[in-house]
Amino acid sequence: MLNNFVMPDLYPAAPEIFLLLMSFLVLFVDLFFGATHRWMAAMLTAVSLLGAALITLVTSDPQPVLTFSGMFIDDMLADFLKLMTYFAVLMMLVYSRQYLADRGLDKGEFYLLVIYATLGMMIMISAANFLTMYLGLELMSLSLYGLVAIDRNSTRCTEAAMKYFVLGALASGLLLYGMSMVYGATGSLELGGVAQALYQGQSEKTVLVFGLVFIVAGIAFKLGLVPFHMWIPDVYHGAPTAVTMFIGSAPKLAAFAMALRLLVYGLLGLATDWQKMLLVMAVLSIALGNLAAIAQTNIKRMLAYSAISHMGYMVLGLMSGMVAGKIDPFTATNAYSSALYYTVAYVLMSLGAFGAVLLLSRAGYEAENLEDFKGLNKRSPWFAAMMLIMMFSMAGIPFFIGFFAKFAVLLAAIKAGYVIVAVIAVMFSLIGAFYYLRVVKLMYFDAPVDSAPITAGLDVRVLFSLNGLAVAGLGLFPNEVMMICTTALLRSV
Amino acid sequence: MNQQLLSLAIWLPILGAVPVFWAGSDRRDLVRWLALAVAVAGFLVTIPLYTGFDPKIAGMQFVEHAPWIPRFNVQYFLGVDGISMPFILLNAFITVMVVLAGWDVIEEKQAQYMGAFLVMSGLMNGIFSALDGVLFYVFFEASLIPMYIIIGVWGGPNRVYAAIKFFLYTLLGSLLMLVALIWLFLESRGSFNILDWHQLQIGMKPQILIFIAFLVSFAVKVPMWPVHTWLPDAHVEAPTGGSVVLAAIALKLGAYGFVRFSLPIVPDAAHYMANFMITLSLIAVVYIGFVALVQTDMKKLIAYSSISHMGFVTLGFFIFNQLGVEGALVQMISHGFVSAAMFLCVGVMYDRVHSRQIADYGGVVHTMPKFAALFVFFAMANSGLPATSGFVGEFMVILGAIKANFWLGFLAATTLILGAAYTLWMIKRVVYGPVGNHHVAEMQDLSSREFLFLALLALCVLAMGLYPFPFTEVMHASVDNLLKHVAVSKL
Amino acid sequence: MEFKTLLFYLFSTITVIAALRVITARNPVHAVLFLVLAFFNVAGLWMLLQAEFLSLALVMVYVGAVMVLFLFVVMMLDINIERVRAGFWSNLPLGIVVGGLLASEMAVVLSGKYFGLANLPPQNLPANYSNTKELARVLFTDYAYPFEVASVILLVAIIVAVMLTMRRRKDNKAMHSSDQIAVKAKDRMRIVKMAPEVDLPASGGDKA
Amino acid sequence: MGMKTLYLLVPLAPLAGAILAGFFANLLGRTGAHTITSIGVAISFIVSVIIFQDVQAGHTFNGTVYQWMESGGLKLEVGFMIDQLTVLMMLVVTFVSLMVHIYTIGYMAHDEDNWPEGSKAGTHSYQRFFSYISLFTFSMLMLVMSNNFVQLFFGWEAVGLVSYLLIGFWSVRETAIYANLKAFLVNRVGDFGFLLGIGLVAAYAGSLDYVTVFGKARELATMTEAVTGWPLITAICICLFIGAMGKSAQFPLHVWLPDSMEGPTPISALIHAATMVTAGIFMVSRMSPLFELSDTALSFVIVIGAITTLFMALIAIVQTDVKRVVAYSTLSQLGYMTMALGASAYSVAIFHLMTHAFFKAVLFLGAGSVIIAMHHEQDMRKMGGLRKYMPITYATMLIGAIANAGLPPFAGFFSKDSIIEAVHLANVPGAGFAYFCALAAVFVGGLYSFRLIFFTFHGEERFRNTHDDHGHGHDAHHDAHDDHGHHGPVEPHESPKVVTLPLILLAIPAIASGWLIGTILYGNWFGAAISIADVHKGMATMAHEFHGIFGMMIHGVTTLPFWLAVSGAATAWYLYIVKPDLPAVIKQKLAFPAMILEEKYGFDRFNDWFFAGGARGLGRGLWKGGDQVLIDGVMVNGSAGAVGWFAGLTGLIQSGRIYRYALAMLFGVTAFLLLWRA
Amino acid sequence: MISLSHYLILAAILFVISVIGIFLNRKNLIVLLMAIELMLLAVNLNFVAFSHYLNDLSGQLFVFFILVVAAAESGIGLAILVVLFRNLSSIDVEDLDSLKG
Repeated sequence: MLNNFVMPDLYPAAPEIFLLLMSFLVLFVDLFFGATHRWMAAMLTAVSLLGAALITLVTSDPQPVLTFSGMFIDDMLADFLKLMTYFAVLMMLVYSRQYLADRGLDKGEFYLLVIYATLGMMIMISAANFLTMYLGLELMSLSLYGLVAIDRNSTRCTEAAMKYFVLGALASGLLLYGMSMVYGATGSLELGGVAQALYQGQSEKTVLVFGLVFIVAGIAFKLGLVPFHMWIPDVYHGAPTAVTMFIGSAPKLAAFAMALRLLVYGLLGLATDWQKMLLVMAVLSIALGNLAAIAQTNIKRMLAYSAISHMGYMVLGLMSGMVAGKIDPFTATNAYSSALYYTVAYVLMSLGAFGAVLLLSRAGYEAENLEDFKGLNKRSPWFAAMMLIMMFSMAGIPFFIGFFAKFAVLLAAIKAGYVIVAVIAVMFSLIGAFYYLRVVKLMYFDAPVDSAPITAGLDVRVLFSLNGLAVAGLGLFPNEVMMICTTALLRSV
Repeated sequence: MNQQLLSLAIWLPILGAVPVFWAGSDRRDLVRWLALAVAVAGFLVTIPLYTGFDPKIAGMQFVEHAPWIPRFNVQYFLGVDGISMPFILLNAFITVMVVLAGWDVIEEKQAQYMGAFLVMSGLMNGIFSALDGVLFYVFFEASLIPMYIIIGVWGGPNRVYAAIKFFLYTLLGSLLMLVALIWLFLESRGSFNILDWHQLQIGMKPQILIFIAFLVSFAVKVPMWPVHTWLPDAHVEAPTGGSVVLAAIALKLGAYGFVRFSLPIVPDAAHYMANFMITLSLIAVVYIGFVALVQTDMKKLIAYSSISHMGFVTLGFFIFNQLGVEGALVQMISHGFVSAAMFLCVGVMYDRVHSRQIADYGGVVHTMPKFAALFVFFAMANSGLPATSGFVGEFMVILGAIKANFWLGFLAATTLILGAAYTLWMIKRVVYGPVGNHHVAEMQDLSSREFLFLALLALCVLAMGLYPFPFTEVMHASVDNLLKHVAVSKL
Repeated sequence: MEFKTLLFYLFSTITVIAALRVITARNPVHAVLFLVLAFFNVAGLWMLLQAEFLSLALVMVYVGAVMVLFLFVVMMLDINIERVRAGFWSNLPLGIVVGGLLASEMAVVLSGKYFGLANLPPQNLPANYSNTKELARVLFTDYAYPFEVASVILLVAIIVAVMLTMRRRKDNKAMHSSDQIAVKAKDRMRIVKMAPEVDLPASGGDKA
Repeated sequence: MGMKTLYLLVPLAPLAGAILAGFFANLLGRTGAHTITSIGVAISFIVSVIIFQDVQAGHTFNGTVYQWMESGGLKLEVGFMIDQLTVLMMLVVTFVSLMVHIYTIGYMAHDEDNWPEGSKAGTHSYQRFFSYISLFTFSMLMLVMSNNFVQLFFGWEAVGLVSYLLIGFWSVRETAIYANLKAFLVNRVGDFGFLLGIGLVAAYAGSLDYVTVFGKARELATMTEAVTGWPLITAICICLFIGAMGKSAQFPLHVWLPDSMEGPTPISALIHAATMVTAGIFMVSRMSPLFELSDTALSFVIVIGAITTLFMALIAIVQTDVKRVVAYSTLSQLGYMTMALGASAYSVAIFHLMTHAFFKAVLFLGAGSVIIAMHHEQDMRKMGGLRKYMPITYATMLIGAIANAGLPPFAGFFSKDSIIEAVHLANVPGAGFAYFCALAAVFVGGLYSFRLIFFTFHGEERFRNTHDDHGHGHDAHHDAHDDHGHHGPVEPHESPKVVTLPLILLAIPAIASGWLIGTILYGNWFGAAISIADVHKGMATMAHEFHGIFGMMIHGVTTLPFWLAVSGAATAWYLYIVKPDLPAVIKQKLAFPAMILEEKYGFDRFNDWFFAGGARGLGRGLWKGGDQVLIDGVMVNGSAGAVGWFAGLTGLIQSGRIYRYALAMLFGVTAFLLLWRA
Repeated sequence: MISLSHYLILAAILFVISVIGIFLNRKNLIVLLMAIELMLLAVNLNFVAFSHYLNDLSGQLFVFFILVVAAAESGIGLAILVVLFRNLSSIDVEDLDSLKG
């Protein structure tokens, strides 16, 4: 009966396979050398990611390729997102090396879970089937649950992990329920098949929308959109800063891929419906995220709310693809690439902002309160300047990348006719500017309360500087990244 | 070389700030001389803008054109006309003054102080020369950052409130402008070129909406009543240099925005809203004049006076005649000199006594006669005495206003009384009278550095008052063109 | 009434009751047991749907492993049962409102009239049809990729569980391979130079 | 040297003097400063004389120096118009100024005593003073020589500025710096109207050049102001005249002039008597082609002038400060000039302006001389009997007083009598009232002029009585004098030559300038510089009736004004020489009118309360109520507070409880389901 | 005759019960985990029913994977629960409130 079995083409999935194999190597190395040579796991992880990046680049194909019975897709978008993911994870590793070492968290499990979470993201990015999407999501989520709880003696960490876990499980339950409905209505689990079925229009719309609500809820949870955002502040706050940085960066790329693959590639036929849902959530996210962030005294928590609002802005792009029930390739590309660009920009800024927290932290001391940033300019003008860049970039002030990200999504939204929404969005970004300004205020206007020298290693210093300069430099020359985003989208399914 | 003048004017100070930052605050002499060199160089490169300017051409000159963000057809598009060119010179000039003013007054983080001003200067030049909507916006917004830092770091006791108020107030406006810019981009089928927008046909309703979006942005910056309250706070708290740049240049950005955006892009809305704008302007002139009368803090008084003077500017724009518009432009330049000088004067006194309260002074003339002479001179310029630059713009605007409607001129002319009243009332209590207290008695007269910058400004004020012809000459063609353009309906 | 119909109603009634008891049971142990009951009944329902393999897997894997794990944890943790119940009823009205809304919404959508599928007759499969075999065939060919991913997920579960719960105890006799590998010759034997005479500790008697 | 260069030289010579004395005070020293400035003004004067002769020869000039600006089709230029009117003014200005320069050398010789010790402003105050008066001369010349409104306005404001600086010259005195601020602001009120007038001219005539505007005057007379509907020419003229009211201190904008006496006496003579205050008169004369076209405006002018004339003269009766008496007299005389303007007798006004410049300068400088002698005591009640100590001063001041009272054959008689006659002949509404005021003021003028003389130079030597009670708040002086050991009774003595010489030189024209009446008024001397409409026949009638100065004097003695003046003088003699105790009795009997006069009709009080206080009250209200409460409090901080409040609310949503979080998610799902069901 | 809707409605009922269980239960985290299991069961029921009526095996395969993931998930969930209990000595949902605001 297996006579018609053909070995699937493994070539497009080479990065995933490589990373998986490397994870075993890390596992074994950690097992045998973990107690004495902790750096080896970290090194190997970095090497694996670099290797995966190399392979991704080498195997990149301008034409989309489906493999594994149509469950896996390798297109330019996937390659780009994966590269960004490796990049983000690598940055996170460098940023957090010393932090983890100071707290004894740099155990092999950390790196393994990071690899598996990355693998999960890659699977999500390349998913062409509800099933693979779900499995990638779970692989990522389960690894993240573990990572959040990695400091198992900390009440805060475990509490955060528990909340993350329960709500995450609820969210995947919702997502699955939605998937089951779509499956029932279209008879297919393939994204292409679903799209095809929707296109033919024989499926029952009501059931589809019914399922869509649940799927959107699942996606919104991952993106952290109101009202599915509640886990974000608590988890960002509770998790060790290195893990927060991880959660706050690469998974956003995966979540974006998930949203794009499910909603655009799979359920484009329902765009009028999900666009409106996203609209509601985007406005709520922008409003609530910015408002709540004002009241925070903990910078991780503040950045969590800021993440909520940023995802709201990103969604402004995502929901602007289809205008008046018609899909126009130019508008759509514009909209989705703006959302992609926003995500990439946000990841870069988010890494930098958390990087500042890590930079200021030292053994036995978490620089996670806003107060800890007081007088940074007196302690280190350079790092204060870099953090200033991050903050203003997040606030959407030019010449930084954050501005052009906002610009792109606003342009998409206005193009789609959401002028009022755009006005609301910019008004809330005004409120948002307040809390970013407050950080700058603390750094520049206040006297330092903590005069201890900054102990961060050279790697963190250099990376943070590069990060800041990138945020500024990509703001001066935003075109290249924008074009890459657009090209990646154009060259995808 | 001639082709890159504007870029040079923008980027020379900004890049010049890098070595200043790098020099670090410990090497004060190096920092100061570097900053001065950059500022002077920045000024020198703007001079060819004037000498090489052809006043007969209404269009843009010194144009630079390069793709910047092809993805959205955003271009690095620079150029100046007779309206914007003087401001670049003014800005570059004021920057030199500011560097001189901060010479040994700023003790903390001097490198950052000087650097921030240089960056600010470059950004301002960018605003005045940008001909691409996004480029304009980017410069417009980015200039908030150095100013925020300047107010917040080197400001007075209530600086945090002032800095944040300043930032958020201004941001409020500019965000709406961003929406309008994008709308125009889409409406013009993918162009951010401001000159293209000037030709764009727009319906009445969108015109009004766009006008309002621009209005909020520029009105805050000008500032017009009732969105002016950030200015007194910002001025009072800002260090002297900050006040100088704010008053001399930053306020001009809003007014400049009106002539570059609101009037030519949405002329019908501008006409439709003109009465509203004029009303606000006159309220600024009269209401603020009264408010200035009762100030006890010198900087606040001058700040309110600035608002009142800027009311003249907006008034001039919205009466739509050449006298009015040119008068407003002249008033802007003049106010750049005069308000800068006034703030520098207050700064000079503050450096000695560390108070800005009028009540803490008295009889300054007895200890600082040179300074008093200059201060009185600038006060006279501020109250619009002929032969000073302060008169020219006011005079033209009042003439223009009377031409448009007698009562407008009537209300505008009240500044003749009010302006003199609040300025001289301050002079009376600060400069004249018996020596107020031992602080005043111990004041030293101007150092040669202080004398230098005040005297330079005085010369400018005087020159412009005695012979404004060269200033207005370069504007004629552009203003004429603007008015012709505005007169044509776009509906 | 057809027998299958009867079975359906039987199974589903018990499932719903068991499910309700899961969330209302005072004692977590009871809750787990009710959950097991629910699983059994659903397994029965799946039989009706001709998903024999899944039905068995549910019982064996789920009930046999997962639920036992639950029980194990419930019993391991020293839970104060008295506190557990308090405050349940105060939330009931809100719960009923939201739940009721959700349920009615779902019921309206799912009650068939929208569903073209409902009219399709159940498939009549050949006698030699093996659900397990069919599943297996697809699982190892077309679904090889998810299968591998699933295995990684299980690996992650193991790693996380071990990482979080394993504690090194002093009396643990387990070997540490990393220690064994990292051992060096000079660590094996330590040459200690001793003084020929040693003073006895003064307070030797205090050592317990 | 062409004429054009000479024209330029007239204003520029004093300017150069001013700049040199001002900026190089240290280098030049006192002598250098007064030499240079005096030479500058002397050059001006000499050149003016040359120009005068040139103009006599019929060479008028109207030309541009440089183009100041151009905008909206409006060409604004700096240029000169040299005609009879101008040149007369130039002569008066430069001559009086020269005299004042010379006088100042003596008057300010010990100026350092007026400054507190250590005041750096006092170091070069002498040089500065000369710089200022030269600057003033420059400004005044720019004003009178202008051929356009902008330059006129420039000069107008520039003389105001110098006046401001000079009134507050002794900046250590609170009264002085109060007075200079007041002067500037009241003048600004006038300028407000003036500028509006200029604006109307620019708007409707399209030019600010005199010749062009006058050329369009007829056209303007037919127009109405577009928005207000006023007759245009009337609006323009009244607006312009408001400017004149400020500068020439006409009721109700007269309040600054008496206070301006806080300045050093030379400038009271130069600025606040002879020249600057007459700028308004000059301006209206210059604008005669416009004013002639509006009877309403003329009527307004004549009534304002009449009120000023009489009511200011009345105040002069009760003043005790020697300079203030002269100041109120100046006001009254300015009122005469204004009346003359209203009566279309522009030439008469200018004529009186000239004669007044001389005799009032004499009075002021004489008063200054007295003040020097009394060691800066200005209260007449502490003088008396100075005649024998200061004969020259006495003589010259007596000449000034007689001229001021308008007794023949002194200069004042001719001009004043002509004015009264012109007013009598005027036919604009209000002329009757004006005539009455003019007559009444003649009596009052005689009274206060001689009161001044008798009080100061005759009678008891009151300065010997008490000297410990300084009526004035001039503490600085007091201290300075203490330092110099001037205690006890003062022995007055005649002032030095630099003081008396100008007095004598000025006294000559104070007597004789009136004799030029035939030439100036009736010889068509002004030519085209002044135009009078045909309907205003006053001047023509007067010319007809004029039969030489002797004829006029003989005729004058037979008319009412002469006798009124004489009776005024007689009354003064009776009250202050014959029965010196009577004034106090009268004052007691007429307590209420006396109080009104001493309160100067309450203008100062009202202005302080209503305008100064009201403006500050309004400002405070707008600031606290508008800016701070409404805009900042409600709008700005209110919205910030609202945002903060909402931010606080979000904290309640994020309660930390998992079930809440789950509930929120389910709410989301349920809401979407409900929204998208249909 | 049992139709697809019967199964779907049953699944929906189970789903709602589990959902209500999640937010009604304020005391015991274990019950929360069980409610999640119940929810997945409801989903599985859906898939199996659809799979049957669509005559398509992929639904059942999906269920297979859900079972695997659910097992892994409960493993991790219980591990976190155990760690939490060690730190907090309680698995009371109400006690999980140190992170808020």
